Amino acid sequence: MGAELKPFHVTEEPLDGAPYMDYVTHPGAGAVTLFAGTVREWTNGKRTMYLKYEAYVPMAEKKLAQIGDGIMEKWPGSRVAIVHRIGELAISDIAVIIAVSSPHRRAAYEANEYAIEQIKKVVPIWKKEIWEDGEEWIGDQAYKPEGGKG
Amino acid sequence: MGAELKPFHVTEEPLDGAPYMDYVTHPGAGAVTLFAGTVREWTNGKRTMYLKYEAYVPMAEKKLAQIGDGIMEKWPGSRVAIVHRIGELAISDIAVIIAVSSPHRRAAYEANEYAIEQIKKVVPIWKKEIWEDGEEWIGDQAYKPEGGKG
Amino acid sequence: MIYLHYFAGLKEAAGKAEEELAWESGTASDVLQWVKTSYPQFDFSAVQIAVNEEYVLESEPVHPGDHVAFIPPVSGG
Amino acid sequence: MIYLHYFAGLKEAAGKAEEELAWESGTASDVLQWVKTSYPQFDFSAVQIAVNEEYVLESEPVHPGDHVAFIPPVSGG
Repeated sequence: MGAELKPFHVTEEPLDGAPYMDYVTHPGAGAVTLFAGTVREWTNGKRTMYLKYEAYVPMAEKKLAQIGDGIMEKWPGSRVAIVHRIGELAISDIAVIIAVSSPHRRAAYEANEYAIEQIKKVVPIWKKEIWEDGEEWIGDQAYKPEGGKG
Repeated sequence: MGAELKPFHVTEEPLDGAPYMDYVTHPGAGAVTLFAGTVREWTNGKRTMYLKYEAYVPMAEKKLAQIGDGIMEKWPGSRVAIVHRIGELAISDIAVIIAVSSPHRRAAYEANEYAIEQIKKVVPIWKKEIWEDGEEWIGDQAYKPEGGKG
Repeated sequence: MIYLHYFAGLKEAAGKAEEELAWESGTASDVLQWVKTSYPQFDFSAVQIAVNEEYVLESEPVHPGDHVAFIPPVSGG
Repeated sequence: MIYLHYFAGLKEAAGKAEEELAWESGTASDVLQWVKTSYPQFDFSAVQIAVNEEYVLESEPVHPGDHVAFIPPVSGG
């Protein structure tokens, strides 16, 4: 991926952390944190078969870049890359990768966690959980598709 | 590395995060955090040429495993792998990798940061900084090798 | 003309991801009202509105050519 | 006989990483005293002692065959 890597990206392709770690690493960095959100099989006693993610892609990439800008302002010397996968994801697939580098480790942890919290608040991406006996868009949405339980 | 991966390892080989992420990922995990400590060029206005790490290898690996056990006890459902490189490291080389998976993200961040803090307290590994005009073992050691400044 | 964008549960309720609406002038609130009336089976109480890819208040003016997106509670990550 | 292990600055002060010491009985404190006397140019004030790869108090007994390591302040990570 090297030269073509988009640091704030929404994609249907499987995710790999390595190019994002490389992207944020630089001589001023003493710490790199990588977060990978993975598809968990069991949630509250319910077995997930797979997940489906959907995004408003241009706005989502814009919001990811704004989160990155916010981090570089709050934690000077940081570098950030965030990529979110959409489409159908199987158990253990990576849904999101956040890579942050910083001169010191505390900032690298804090900024990384700040990024995932912001993603969950403002980035227009939606997750549908598909179980054996139904499916549901997550996030308190009131419309129940047929077959859903929620 | 796959089948041969040692989850608590001290090695002279260059480090790569990918096999450690794969090692801790499993169907019960919803979050994976990876920390990479990298060699920073400038510290307090002083330019590092390279670092030299030394370890009491058998005891260091034992202590890393104890840190892993402590994490799995404090944050149930976590998996942990920690590897520390020794020998001469150049700028941007990775000195340590900590991979933690957990059902939920808060634990994955917390446990990862707990691991690096414990490493810096109890694992018998030492770092020597080599500058243009001298060198010094880090950690308030009182013996100054010839040519050292500190 | 303005361009409406639907996602997730609202896309399923509307049976489409996008549609066009004849438009001369008005606010985001007016567009929301039209969509609510068109798809009454969807609960819009937690929906946010974005105009041209930025979140806006309902009082925001909407002009011909604008893209208006209805954003149900997000659940990325 | 016991086996002594030196690291980092202490290894450089001692000019060696390991050495053997004739030993019948005593405590970690006694071993430390021997090493302090042998390498007076090193400041042992922050050094911890490990016997057979576990940190111990200075009162810990040391037996023939034990590995005694002197651990200057660590700086891994």
